Amino acid sequence: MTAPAPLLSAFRQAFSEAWASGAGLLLPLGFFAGTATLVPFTLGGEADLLSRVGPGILWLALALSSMVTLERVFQADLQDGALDLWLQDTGSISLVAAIKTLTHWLVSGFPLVLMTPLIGFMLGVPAEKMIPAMLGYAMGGLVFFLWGGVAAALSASVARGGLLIALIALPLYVPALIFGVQMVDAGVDSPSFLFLCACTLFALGVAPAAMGAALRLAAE
Amino acid sequence: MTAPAPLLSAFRQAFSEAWASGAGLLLPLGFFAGTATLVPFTLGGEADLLSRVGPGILWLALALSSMVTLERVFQADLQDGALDLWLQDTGSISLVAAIKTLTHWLVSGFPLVLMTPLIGFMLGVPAEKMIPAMLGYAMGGLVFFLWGGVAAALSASVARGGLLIALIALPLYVPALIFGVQMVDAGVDSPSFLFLCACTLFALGVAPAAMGAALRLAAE
Amino acid sequence: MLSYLANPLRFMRFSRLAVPICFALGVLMIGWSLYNGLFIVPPDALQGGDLIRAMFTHVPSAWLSMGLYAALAGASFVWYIWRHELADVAARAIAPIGAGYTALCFITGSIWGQKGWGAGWHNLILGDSRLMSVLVMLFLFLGYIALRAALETRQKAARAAAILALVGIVNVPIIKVSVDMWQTTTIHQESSVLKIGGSEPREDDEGMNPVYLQQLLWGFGGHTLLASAMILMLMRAEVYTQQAERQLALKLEER
Amino acid sequence: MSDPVLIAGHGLGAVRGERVLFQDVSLEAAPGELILLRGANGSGKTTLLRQLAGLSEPQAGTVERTVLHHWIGHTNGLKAHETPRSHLRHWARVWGGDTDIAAILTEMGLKRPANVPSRMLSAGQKRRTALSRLRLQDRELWLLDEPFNALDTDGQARLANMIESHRAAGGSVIAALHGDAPIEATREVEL
Amino acid sequence: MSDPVLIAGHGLGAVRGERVLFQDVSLEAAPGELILLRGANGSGKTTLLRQLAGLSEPQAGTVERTVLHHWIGHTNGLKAHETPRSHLRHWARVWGGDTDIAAILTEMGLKRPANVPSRMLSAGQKRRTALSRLRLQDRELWLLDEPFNALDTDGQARLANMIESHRAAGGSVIAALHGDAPIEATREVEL
Ligand code: HEM
Ligand SMILES: Nc1ncnc2c1ncn2[C@@H]1O[C@H](COP(=O)(O)OP(=O)(O)OP(=O)(O)O)[C@@H](O)[C@H]1O
Ligand SMILES: Nc1ncnc2c1ncn2[C@@H]1O[C@H](COP(=O)(O)OP(=O)(O)OP(=O)(O)O)[C@@H](O)[C@H]1O
Ligand SMILES: [Mg+2]
Ligand SMILES: [Mg+2]
Repeated sequence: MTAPAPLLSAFRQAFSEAWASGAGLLLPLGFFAGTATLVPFTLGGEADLLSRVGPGILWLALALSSMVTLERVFQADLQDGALDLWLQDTGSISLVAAIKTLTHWLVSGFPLVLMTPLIGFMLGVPAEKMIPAMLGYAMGGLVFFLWGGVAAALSASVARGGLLIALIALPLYVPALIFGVQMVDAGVDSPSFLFLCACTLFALGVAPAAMGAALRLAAE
Repeated sequence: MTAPAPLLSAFRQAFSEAWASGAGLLLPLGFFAGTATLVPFTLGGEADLLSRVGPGILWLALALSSMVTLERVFQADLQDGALDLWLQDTGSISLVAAIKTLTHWLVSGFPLVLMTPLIGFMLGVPAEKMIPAMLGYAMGGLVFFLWGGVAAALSASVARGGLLIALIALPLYVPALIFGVQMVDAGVDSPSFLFLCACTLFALGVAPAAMGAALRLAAE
Repeated sequence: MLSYLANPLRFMRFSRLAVPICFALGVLMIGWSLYNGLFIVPPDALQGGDLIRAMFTHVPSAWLSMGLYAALAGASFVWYIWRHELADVAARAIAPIGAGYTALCFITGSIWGQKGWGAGWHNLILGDSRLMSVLVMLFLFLGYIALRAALETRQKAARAAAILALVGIVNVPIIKVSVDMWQTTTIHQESSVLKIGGSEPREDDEGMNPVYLQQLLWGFGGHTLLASAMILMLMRAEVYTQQAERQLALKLEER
Repeated sequence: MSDPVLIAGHGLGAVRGERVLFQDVSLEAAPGELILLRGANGSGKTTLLRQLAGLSEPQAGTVERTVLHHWIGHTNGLKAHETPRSHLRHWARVWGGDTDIAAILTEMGLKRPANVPSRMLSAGQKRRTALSRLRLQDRELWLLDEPFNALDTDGQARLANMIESHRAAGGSVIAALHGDAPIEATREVEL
Repeated sequence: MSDPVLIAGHGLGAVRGERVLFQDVSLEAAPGELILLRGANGSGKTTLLRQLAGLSEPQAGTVERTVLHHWIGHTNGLKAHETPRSHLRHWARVWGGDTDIAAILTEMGLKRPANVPSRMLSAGQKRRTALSRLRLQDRELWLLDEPFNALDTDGQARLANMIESHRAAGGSVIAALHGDAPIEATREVEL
């Protein structure tokens, strides 16, 4: 199970699952563009406000997409019995869970990074902030999806865990959020960037084990 | 089926479903409070910015909660066969669907209205805007949940419709969002309020039929 | 005419001729309007000088995007009520073309606005209700396409998409009246060709200069024909695909 | 009384994925009859039953139902948070009429797990809960999709009894079934 | 070779909601044996099987497994978007080894729906897909929870055959079952 082959096929399965649930990449792109579109309405469209607030709101969109995407992933595994199959070999369910969340990040979170230049341009973000912003969204997104995965695994055995996931995940998101936002302003050579890296590494180190434990519990 | 008894029990069932999926009312309250707390982090906490942006962000939280809540409702009905039971009597599935979404609004959307004074106070919203804001959140939330229900019903037969629901629902939310935001600024005696009422009435009139049709389709 | 064409055979016969004719005429008319619009008509001081030349693409695509959405909803309605297979084929073909024209409207408008509305215009894109409502329509088209792609069987996809198209029709009037109604939330100009929004004519309102109007109408006619040609072409492709699928299924059945 | 047919399907047909699943199937059920749908896995029994129940539109043919019916599908229709008792109470309310739910639960052997949420129930207990709906209201026509699945021997005997007494009372049953029927059928329809 | 036991459970017990479901259950399976778990609905067969499979921790007792096993539960383990072919290909990859998936599909009567997403499959076709996993890799121990459910007569015969030849090859099977077994068991465990 620690051989690459099973993990690769876990990736393939998760990828086709994420892809099959809609029109592939179109959907996440549409989602981020859609959220970016909603924002100005809620702010009344004062231009100066927008360029200050816009990038922050995209962080919210990212957090949202991680929760909406992951809500069902583990619950479905539990209900259709696929979780039992993963568990039956003593190998590492943690790794499989990590692969699954990372795959979903790739399909549903990473597109924001690709769209950052476009949306940022529309929101009037200065060009020199684009690279830090993209880096921030990429790493922050990773953290969001990993902790979101933990929350989803924890609430997998609750009938409909939507808001519960949100409630569990939000506090876990905060550190990455703070440093991510700061980093976009302060640039890649700031301490915020180092802290963001630390957040990411920490999530990468801890979240898989937590997911694994939560999933074992859910299958009981 | 048009008698009140079935609708009342549809309400009861949906209510206990919504309630059972977490800690009842605590969850939605926590969710809105959580989002409201996250906001300052993304904005860097400038007080003046906050009071201008805060109420708008709560609109986003409302939209989000409608989607997260409704995503699973109809899909679960489809998967566990409850939808077949509702459909088997020729009566009106539309009414049942409407009751279900309205119940979920009551549990997951309406709490925002209750919290508005508190959150508004925290964000520094002037007192005279409180009543329009509460009205706006109440009616806007209704519209969001109704259209969100349509989106959820339409994507019920898609494996995991998360982002798809968002993409379908977001454009439908926009009119109510525009008028709702304007109304908070302009007060209850403004034309925006009338337009918001019109949006709500329109959603109340059209969404149930659309949900009904979509659910019939999903059961095929 | 429409009910005559509802028969797939007749449709195929008609469209085989119509596609090349519409295509050729459309390209000619667009070319004529672009030639005149880009090189012949004088620049307009009020509308950002040479930038007014974007109008000959912008306004036709703006009208077409709304028109195509209405057509999408119409076809969906016909399919939903009478189950004319061809209406669904049409709806399916209209969606990508409509999305394309909506995007074109947005892009040309942006180019126009870059100078016309001065520096910092891009901040306005997201704050302007007219512009936003065009974006919203783009998302309606995209949502429609995504929903169709997500459902496996054609019957299901057709019905679900039809429901969405009919529900989304609310946004068309909102786009149309957005300029006229909320002067405060947009700096986009009012309708000067067609006055449907119902705003009171202003004193200084002389309507559009005929020099521009003429080219505009050529462009509009041309784009309408071109869009029709593209839609008919997609419809033909879809009809052929369905036939091929049916034959393939028969072949498989025999084995 | 000329023709006491409870349900009649004429020339029914279904197409799935460009393939004709079945066509020109006609069947009728009169009071007291038990009609079994037979056929291999994937031959279209469920599809036909759903058409008869009005859950999906026949691609060809028509269905006439003159009475109300009960539907028991492959899925049980239980929500994850529902207990057997709350499930039955819910549908009793929806359908009106006052039935003694405690009695039904006892009769169906669900007394012990009556208050356990369905996600913790065993497969057979879920099936029994679904079948208890048949008791909630007298409906002349029962449409059952592999109703004996997941039941233990006692449960199967009990269901066979229920069907028998339903028929004796003038009801009619259409059921999809694999293997030997624990009950004698009026007619079999082969798909 | 002293004791070729493939799996042994000693003094197993389970508590569910303040109630002792079973206790002090011990069983062993040696090569060639078929052990049937019997008991009424809700008596704990599934619970016991999950303990044997290592899916849940026994509240009392221990389980020793010396070999790999296949698990077929009440649920089939199919994802909604998966087709029979993609499901088998996926698990073949995970478990390694190169099996001829097309051959398995044909053998299990899944050739026609091989490319239909599982949410459109019939109940029996889903079950057949799950059972096909048994063919993907040779594992000595099979743990099956009501494996004959939803299968048609042909499918049941085929599964009985599979079990027979698995036993003949030195494999061992523990299965929960209701009603008559279409196959002779070494031993029955009553819960
Ligand atoms: C992203 C930017 C823009 C978008 C999305 C947009 C969208 C639209 C739409 C939807 C229409 C059709 C309106 C109707 O028929 O009532 C339209 C018409 C028009 N637009 Fe724009 N527009 C944009 C920018 C601009 C700019 C910057 C200008 C010029 C300053 C402009 C000038 C016009 C004109 C002249 C019409 C024709 C109005 C009429 O008489 O109907 N647009 N635009
Ligand atoms: N989109 C599709 N493409 C191809 N085949 C399809 C599609 N949708 C459904 N099918 C096929 O239609 C059939 C549906 O059969 P149905 O569920 O009615 O079978 P059944 O007789 O109830 O079988 P079982 O005994 O297994 O329950 C299956 O063979 C399935 O593979
Ligand atoms: N939290 C709980 N409270 C009370 N009882 C519970 C709880 N969780 C599970 N149970 C009971 O535990 C038992 C689980 O049984 P299990 O699923 O193992 O039965 P089974 O023998 O497989 O039955 P079947 O033949 O129906 O599949 C059921 O009787 C169920 O009602
Ligand atoms: Mg079936
Ligand atoms: Mg069991």
